[in-house]
Amino acid sequence: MTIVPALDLFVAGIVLIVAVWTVAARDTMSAVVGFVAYGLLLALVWVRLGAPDVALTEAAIGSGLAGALLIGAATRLRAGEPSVSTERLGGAGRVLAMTLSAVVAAAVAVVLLSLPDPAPSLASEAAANAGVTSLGNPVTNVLMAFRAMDTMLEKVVLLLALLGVWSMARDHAWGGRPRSCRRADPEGPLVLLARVLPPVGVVLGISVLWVSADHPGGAFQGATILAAMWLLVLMAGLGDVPAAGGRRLRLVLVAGPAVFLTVGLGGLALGAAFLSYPPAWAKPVILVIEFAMVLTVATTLGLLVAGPPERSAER
Amino acid sequence: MAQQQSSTQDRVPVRPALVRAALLLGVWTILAGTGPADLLVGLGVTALATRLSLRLLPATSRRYRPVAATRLALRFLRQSVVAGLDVARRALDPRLPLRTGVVTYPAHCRPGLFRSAFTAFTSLQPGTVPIGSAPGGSGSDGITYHCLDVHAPVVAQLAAEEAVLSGVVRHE
Amino acid sequence: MSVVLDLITIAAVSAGVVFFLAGTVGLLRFPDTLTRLHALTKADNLGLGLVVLGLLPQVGSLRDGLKMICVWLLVLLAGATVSQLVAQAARRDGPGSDGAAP
Amino acid sequence: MSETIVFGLCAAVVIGLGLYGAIVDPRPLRKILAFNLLGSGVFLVFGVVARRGAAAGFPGDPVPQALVITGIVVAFSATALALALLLRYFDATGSTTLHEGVAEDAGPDSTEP
Repeated sequence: MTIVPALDLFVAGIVLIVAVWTVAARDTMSAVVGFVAYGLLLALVWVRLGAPDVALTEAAIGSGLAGALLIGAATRLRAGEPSVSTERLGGAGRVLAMTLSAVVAAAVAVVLLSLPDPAPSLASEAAANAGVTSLGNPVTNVLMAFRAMDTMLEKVVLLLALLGVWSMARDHAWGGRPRSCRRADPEGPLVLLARVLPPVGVVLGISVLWVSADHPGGAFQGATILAAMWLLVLMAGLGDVPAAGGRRLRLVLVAGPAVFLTVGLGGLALGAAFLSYPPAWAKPVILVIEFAMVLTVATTLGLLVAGPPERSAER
Repeated sequence: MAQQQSSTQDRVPVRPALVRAALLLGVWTILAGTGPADLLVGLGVTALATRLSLRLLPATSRRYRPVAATRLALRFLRQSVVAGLDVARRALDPRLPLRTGVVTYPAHCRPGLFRSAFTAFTSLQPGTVPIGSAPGGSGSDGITYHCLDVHAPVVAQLAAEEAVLSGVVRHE
Repeated sequence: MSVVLDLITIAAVSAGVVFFLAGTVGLLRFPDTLTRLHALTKADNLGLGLVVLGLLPQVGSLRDGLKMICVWLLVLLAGATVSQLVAQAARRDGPGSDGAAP
Repeated sequence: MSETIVFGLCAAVVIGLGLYGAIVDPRPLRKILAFNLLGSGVFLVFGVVARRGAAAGFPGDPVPQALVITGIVVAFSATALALALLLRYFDATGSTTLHEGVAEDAGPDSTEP
């Protein structure tokens, strides 16, 4: 009919083509590149679904940061790659897997097509209670106020993942620094970018957090931009990753959840519930939590990409 | 970050710092708005970003040249149009008129930040993509370029770009 | 007045799309990685610049316009950097390379 | 609301693809990739449900959208942990598969140049 549904179909088609490529590509690096492209296209889908906050998260974390991680892993695994052709699944197993997957996909499709028609929604509740925090962005409201417990635990999950990654270190590197991601060419094009871009990136990252009170954005998206700037500086060889055993680093890592927890307990102490904010102060309190969080999350994300310690702390 | 340079910055170079801070504050107001609270936070963020900028890219004593910079910007815009038209013409021509090859440009600048800026700049110029350094003749090394048309006066064009750019950015 | 602005938008955005198309055609037709880089950086940068130029008359505020110009400048910076990185990688790994990196 | 149907079906197919890849491909890195695909399909289901719940002037129900943001970050953490495990396994055994005795030719001393 009109141009918009056609555009939706077009986007969905490309998303599916790239998804098939990600699964079917013979070379792992090609598959990873396909996955990054898939994430960027998916961000477009999220915009079409009326979720710009999710679109930003998907582009920044789901595609960008995860892409960097996957490309690094694929590069390192390349040495052992050709030796796997011997143990592919046989024809019968393949058909069985295909049937199973098709059945699951069909079941999901049927469920999605037969959802109840005035759809149940918490949107009106979110709108009705938005005045409590005086934030204009409903998603930030949900993340930071209505379901703040989820967000706090999510920080803890990030930290736990980092602990898991760190514990992959060999004994001699325990508490040390990750493998240097410095590139060979000290005067290469990356160095200029790493000297010019990070200040702009810092302004951009913090502004994404700052505007998230009323506009799309948020602490995670901003933190991802900051982490990317940090990684850029590291990759250009302009700095080194801090040692995992450093006290200051550990302080930064626990600062975000600690502030969050303190505020939560404060709410409990003031007679209201855990993680309840005094209504008059809700907005500033949320911003304080977010600013503390952005530092922790940016550091954690950067360290997750940098990987487990492989060098000793000295040097 | 960039700890190794912090010791060389005993005295804060005031003028470059102010110029950079103004630019970064400008970016902040574009992104975040101009309300009183926005500006208050913006000042803090700008201070942070300016500090980072001075560490990553130490300020030089060279004076700013707005006229030369404007000329460079206008030249860049014009060359961008030429470059786009050039590539589009070659790509859409049924005969695919390409005479690609590698040309070594004997750069006057030594490897360093200025050269990085120069290669970044020329990578957006018509018909050239820098692909690395090459040992040139007579001691000084050159920059190798991949060219769409090796019969075009590539070296003369690059020399002109270098002259214009060195009028604006510091030569090391 | 608004008709003139709309016409400017239509003309500039269409021209931008043409350059994107040309860049994509070049990406498909050009013979090797290094030549394809020309198509991507040059044509797409001009295409994006024209799209931004075309959208400028339509923005509601000065801030939005400046924001779009910032996007264009950042894409230019990224394009200039990434094209060099890809060129170096292509020269290192590609066929006919004259040896390893220094 | 045609976009909920289009992208809903898209989500279903992506889930199927991810599941298939995770079962069929023997390489752990490809399984992680496929699993991420599967997860993003599930997130899309949330997105479709959120979009259908658009009300009160919001383009979608903000609660599932916030859940997806949390989910993307958690999925990233899990991916980082899985990759770290895989790389450590590769360093220890020189093998990129989980089957023993398949790839013994690649030594354990595979370091970056």
